[in-house]
Amino acid sequence: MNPILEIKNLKTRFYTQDGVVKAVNDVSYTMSSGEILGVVGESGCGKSVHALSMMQLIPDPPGKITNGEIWFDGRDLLTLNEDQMQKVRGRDIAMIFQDPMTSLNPVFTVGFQIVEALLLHNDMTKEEAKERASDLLNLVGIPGAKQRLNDYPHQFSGGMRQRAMIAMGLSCEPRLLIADEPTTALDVTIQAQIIDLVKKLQDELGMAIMWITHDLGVVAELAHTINVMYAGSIIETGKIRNIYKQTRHPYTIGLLGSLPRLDDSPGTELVSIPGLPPDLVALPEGCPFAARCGYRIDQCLTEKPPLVEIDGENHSVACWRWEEIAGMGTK
Amino acid sequence: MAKINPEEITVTDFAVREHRSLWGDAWRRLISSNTARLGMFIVVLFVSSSTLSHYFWKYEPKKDLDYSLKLKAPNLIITEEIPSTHLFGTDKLGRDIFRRVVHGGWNSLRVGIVAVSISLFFGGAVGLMSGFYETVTMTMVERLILFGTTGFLLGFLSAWIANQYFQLVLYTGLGLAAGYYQDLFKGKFLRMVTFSILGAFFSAVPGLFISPTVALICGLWGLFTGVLLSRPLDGKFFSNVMMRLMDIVLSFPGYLLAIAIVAFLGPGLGKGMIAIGVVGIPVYARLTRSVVLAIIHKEYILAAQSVGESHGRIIFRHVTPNILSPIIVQTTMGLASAILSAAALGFLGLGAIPPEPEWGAMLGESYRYLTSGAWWAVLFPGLAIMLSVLGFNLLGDGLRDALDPKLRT
Amino acid sequence: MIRYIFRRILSVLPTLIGVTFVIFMFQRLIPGDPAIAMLGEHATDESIERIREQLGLNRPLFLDREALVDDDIPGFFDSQYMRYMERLSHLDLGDSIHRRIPVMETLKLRFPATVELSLLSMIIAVIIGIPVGIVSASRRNTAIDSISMVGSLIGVSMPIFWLGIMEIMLFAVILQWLPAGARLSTGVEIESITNLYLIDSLITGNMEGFADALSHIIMPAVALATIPMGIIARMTRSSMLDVLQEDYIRTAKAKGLGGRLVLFRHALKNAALPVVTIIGLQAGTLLAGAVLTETIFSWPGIGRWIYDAILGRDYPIVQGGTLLIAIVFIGVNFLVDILYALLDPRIRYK
Amino acid sequence: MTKKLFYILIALLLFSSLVLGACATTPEPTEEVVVEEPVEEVVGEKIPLTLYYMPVTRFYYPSPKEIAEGMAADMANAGFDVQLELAGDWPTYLGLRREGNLDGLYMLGWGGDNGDPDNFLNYFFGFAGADKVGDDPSTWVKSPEAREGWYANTEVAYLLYQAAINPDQAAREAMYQEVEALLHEDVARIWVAHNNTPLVFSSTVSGYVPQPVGADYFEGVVVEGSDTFVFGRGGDSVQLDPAVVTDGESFRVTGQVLEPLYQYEPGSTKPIPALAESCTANAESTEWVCVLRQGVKFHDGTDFNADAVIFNFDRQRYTTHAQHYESQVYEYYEYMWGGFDDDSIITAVEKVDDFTVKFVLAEPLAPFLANLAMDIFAISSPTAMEAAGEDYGLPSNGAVGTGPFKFVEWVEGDHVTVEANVDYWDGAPTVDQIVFRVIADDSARFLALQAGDIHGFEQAVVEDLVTAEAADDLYVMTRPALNTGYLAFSYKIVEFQDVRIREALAHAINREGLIENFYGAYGEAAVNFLPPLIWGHNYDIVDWTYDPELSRELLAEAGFPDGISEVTIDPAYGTE
Repeated sequence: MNPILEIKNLKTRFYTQDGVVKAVNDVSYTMSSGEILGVVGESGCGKSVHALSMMQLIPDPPGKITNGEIWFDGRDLLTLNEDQMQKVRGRDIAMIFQDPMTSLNPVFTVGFQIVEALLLHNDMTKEEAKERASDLLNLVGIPGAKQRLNDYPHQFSGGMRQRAMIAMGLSCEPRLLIADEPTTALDVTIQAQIIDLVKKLQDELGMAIMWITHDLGVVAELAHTINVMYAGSIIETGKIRNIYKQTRHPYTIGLLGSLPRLDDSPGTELVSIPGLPPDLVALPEGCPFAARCGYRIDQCLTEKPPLVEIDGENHSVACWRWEEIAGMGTK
Repeated sequence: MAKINPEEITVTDFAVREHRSLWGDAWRRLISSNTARLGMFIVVLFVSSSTLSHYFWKYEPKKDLDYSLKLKAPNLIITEEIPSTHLFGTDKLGRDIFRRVVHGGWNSLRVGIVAVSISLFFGGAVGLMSGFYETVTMTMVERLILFGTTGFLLGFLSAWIANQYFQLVLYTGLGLAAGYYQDLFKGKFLRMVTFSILGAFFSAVPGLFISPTVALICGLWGLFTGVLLSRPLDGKFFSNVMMRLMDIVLSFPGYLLAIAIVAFLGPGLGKGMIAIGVVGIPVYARLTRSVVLAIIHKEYILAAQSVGESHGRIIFRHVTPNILSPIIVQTTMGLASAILSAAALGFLGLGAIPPEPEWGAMLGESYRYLTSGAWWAVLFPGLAIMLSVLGFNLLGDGLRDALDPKLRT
Repeated sequence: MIRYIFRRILSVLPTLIGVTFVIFMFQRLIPGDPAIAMLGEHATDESIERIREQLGLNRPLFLDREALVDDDIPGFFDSQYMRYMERLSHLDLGDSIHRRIPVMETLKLRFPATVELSLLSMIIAVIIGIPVGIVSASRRNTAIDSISMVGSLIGVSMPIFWLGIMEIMLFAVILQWLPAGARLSTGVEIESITNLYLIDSLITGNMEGFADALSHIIMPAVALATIPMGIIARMTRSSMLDVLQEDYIRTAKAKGLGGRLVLFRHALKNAALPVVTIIGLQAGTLLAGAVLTETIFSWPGIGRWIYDAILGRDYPIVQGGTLLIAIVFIGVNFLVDILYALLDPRIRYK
Repeated sequence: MTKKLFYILIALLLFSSLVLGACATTPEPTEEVVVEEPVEEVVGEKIPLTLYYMPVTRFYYPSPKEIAEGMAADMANAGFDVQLELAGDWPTYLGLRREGNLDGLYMLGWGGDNGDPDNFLNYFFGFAGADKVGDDPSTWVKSPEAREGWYANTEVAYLLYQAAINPDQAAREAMYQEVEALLHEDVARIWVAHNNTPLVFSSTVSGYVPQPVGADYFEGVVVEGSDTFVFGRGGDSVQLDPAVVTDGESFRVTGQVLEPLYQYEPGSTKPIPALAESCTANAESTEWVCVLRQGVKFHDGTDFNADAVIFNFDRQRYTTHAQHYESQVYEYYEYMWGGFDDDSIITAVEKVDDFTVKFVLAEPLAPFLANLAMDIFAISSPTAMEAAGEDYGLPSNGAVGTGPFKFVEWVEGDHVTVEANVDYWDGAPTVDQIVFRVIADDSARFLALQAGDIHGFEQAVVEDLVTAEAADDLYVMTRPALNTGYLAFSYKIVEFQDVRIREALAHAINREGLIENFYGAYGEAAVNFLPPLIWGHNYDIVDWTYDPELSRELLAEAGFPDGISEVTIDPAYGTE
């Protein structure tokens, strides 16, 4: 159980005309090798941004990482310069993105785009690279890989593109694969396939996977651990079991509530979280969720609750009233 | 600590940032950019100076002449030989160049506005309609209009040959019929045959009264017309025809075309405006069409269609407002290029009628005196042209950035 | 690909026909009689009539209705337009009215002059414009960016005739470094192969000829280049910016590609598309600008020649010249489309 | 249901086509639309007082636009609120003027073709082409030659006719002077200026002789340190066959390569023998016998003799002649000798012996020798003409004559080169080669001269001339003026039919200022139509003074006390 990734109070800011967008606020957590971590939250809660910050792919300007450490096998990525970072990207940490439609370069063949990555990080000849590429395509289950190498992205279906993306991500056998909402843009059946694929690959290759999504359902099938993020901070984290069974944070409760469950007795209506997430430019001091929170007390509006571990299984919550909520026993 | 039951809890106001209107946003972005501000400054300076001078600083070019002051370099100090200050010097007829440059602005401004209005109006209309009907299927009325006009136009040849202009009615009728009975007889071929025969009749029969040959020629033409009309013409057809026309205009070098038009209309500022305007039409047509095509599939258009709003209403209520920003940008830049072309025409002596001050013409007159060192007579009108054009371009550039949501960060 | 090219050719044809028609219409609509234009102050009615007769100007424009009324079908079609099309059909541009020289001959002499000028300007515009665009795109919102963008905007706003005059004043009148006009100095001979003097002189290794030709062409070329330069620079920048925001750029970075590779391999090829199109459209601007540039630098090209021909009502020259320009313009843009398709698989495989 | 409708509709249309077709009339064949100026239909239409300015620069108006602006300003200050107008480009302008449709004042001018006054006055005020004296003016008012601006003066016309057929020089001179007097008193036109066209040379050049009429003499040119003389000019030659061209740039070259029987004395307009040793007329001067120079050879080696002369004249005269081409306009022949074939005043050119020819004229023609000396009637080698056929005079062939220079090459639009003819009968020229270089732009030409790229040129901007005069490596030479720039009235305008108004205008224009400003030292105010250079110039005429006050008074007299800005078109005119 050795940690592969350790993030310490990561802060990312965007400096725009409308003011400073506080996208990631003091995010800290660790991730052990071979683990599948689900990062969950509404869109704009900073889950993608914190991942991009790790890869240092934040568009700069306007984005900036203002604070924090990202320890990846003994090195703080934030101290690396661009060249060293480039060696990390793709080889140690690979990333696949939300929209397979736009994430592949339309003017190069899929083969080229995979081979490119291969040649970049391992010293092999073009031929070997081609070989490897077609193996990869086979691996991610694209039939007729050999010929498909010479196809252009627009000749692929959405699902196939995402598979190709995954193949590209896996090409150098990274130790950590970050999947940023990889299935959101795909329809449900394809989603399922992709998820199975990833599971399978994880078994085979055993790399750690960070799966970013707003869809708790997906994570449930996949992840070992879950980070629930809200307004740029982690507000609850823990083993999947704990999160689902002993939900402690009102927001998570909301999230789960708004998720239809098979064991719902017919007629149970879905609870939905009223209102909108706060404006990241003008974050309220105090708990960011307070404004929408059903359990709000005055303290919430003034003091920001810290992330505290509430049991031996590093299940942590950032809420002043988690105990009372525990007492209430949700659902 | 007592349990609290959720019912008691009221959800307070949400901390959501107040949102500005698109235009408000745009304006803020505009004035926040230095270049745009510079552009605005120049434009305002140019517009106000020319307008004010036109109304409040009387100038009678007709009477302006003083041989004793010909081609004097800029001077600020009054001497006995030059009894007046000339900021920009004087020209060959001893006229104060500063004065003429300032008043020349008025002409350039007019040219710009009129020319752009012409291109914008016609180009915009063409582009809007072709873009719209290329994707939205025509209503019966629209189709009748299309077919009717096609028939009418084709009718002209036959009518002219037989010198019987009532044939236009026949052709129009044929067109209308073809438009109305789109699905007459199943089977394209049968329809084609019917209409071609009808067409042949309509133009051959009257022709017969002139001479058999006339009848023959007209008949053939009518045949062709019938065949054409029997095909289901639609918005695509219309759009294609229009765009081809635009291509044709576009494939002539702008100045040459403008020169030809001026040669045709005769010289003078007014004619110049028209020429430049016409040359500009395709640019606007194509732009408008492309932006229309870009938004035509947007949900709000589909929604409007689905609730059965009339096409006219859709065009004006939903399409037009949403394609405004690129048009605005193009118009601003169009003003610039119009001023530039006007100056070019003036330089070639096809611009304003003298002694009206006009920048291009002033250049064209004075550059012959360059070799004898009268740099001022050339420098200042040229600068005026360049700055005013630059001003509009800067402004347009700023507008693009301001109105383009893509660049919002 | 072949089918694509073929379709494009088909779509170009109607435009070409339309162009010939417009050219014909224009010169006939323009008032003023070539006969008078040719004879000048002293013209007598007889000679004017003779010339009109001999130029077929007394035929109807398109079709002769009267001929048809008395059943004369060939007469019906024997019109100025049909004659014109008929000549065009076997590529006969006719002879100049004023100086009975075949238009083709003169074109052979003059067109290369314009081509040389336009080409050089285009080269200047491209080799300066594109790098500037790339740099300011990659250095977005920096001083370099705004400077180069305002600079290119000045380029776009430049009245080239004025710039030309200013160049002459500076380099020919004051400094007297460069000649003010013409293509070559007297006495300098360059044996003509392509009639592009720069190239010919290089081929024949005639260095002093090359230098002379260059000294003559440089000023007009620069003047002509300013506007395209500005436009290209701006277009490069904006399309670069668009592309750099695309997801696949992020992907490329995520793969660990270096900034340069990302910029020049992944971004540039995508950004090239609109730039190429713009360059094609600039061909027109250049040819149009030639009218002015050639006037100022008394450059023996076709721009000024056609302009004079319009004023002199020398129909065959107007026809030939304009047609050529239009064809070149259409041709260039045709090539651009092909290039576009080569660059963009999405079009190629439609 | 709709089908039924359809059939009904069709039937209707068909029926109507039958009916209408039947009652429609067949077109009458002569449906030519006669373009009538709408102006002319309307009775007494008011139009703004307009001054049309020339769209092109001619040597008599160096910069027409600015000159027009100047004149307009003068008029405005004298109470004439004139509108400047550009009627269109040169052909349009000339066309309108031919049809008498430049309704107002307009600028034009005249350059002499030969030294004879007739060539000036008769074209405008005589009535060539119309029936002779005694006819009622309306008949010849219509003939375009007699009709600039609808002006007709029977008295003048009659005098001109007399002068044209009178062999006695002194008598003719008197008549022309009287004509000038009449025109002046009638203020038929406002004569503006004669321009002594300046030529600028590098000081290394000497021996150039500019000619008031006919081509300049290049034979004597000497260029220090160069055996080639490069002459810069504004335009290219049109063709090198003088018989079919009218422009100076063509004659400038043909004048070096070909020679007429007579030529003009260097620096004057007096005809002197060239290829002819002498020409003598009979008593009533209807027959001229010319003795030709012997032993002269064309550049192609063939002999010059009577047959060559006859060939050259017949070729222009007879439309049936093998070398007389449909595609070519022998304009000057028609215009100098009254027409082709049987209309020609020259009824015969007869061979007396190998070196003597006789010209037989239908009627006495006073300016015969002057005409003969025109470049148009220079003698080309018959052999060469036959060889080249229709292409004689084109860049591919050039011209072949007896002149001091031989044609070498013509790169169209760029330059023409001629080389010295070493066995020229009058001794070989002093310069080996002349290059006539085209540099369209005036300033560019001047710069080229300064840069030493050319050795001399014609037509410079006034300001540059000042520079040239000052520079010690340049000098200016002038071509004696044989031209007149003038301002014409359209007599269609009722107001202009009043002599007081015409005179008022004449007094309104400050011609001294104008000339000083636009012609520099090289122009002179025109008092007559005939420049002083030509005999027949009337020195007794007192020029109109520049006197705005006077013109205001005249205007007031004429009934326009507070100026005039609008004029009336006389419906009597223009309806032919």
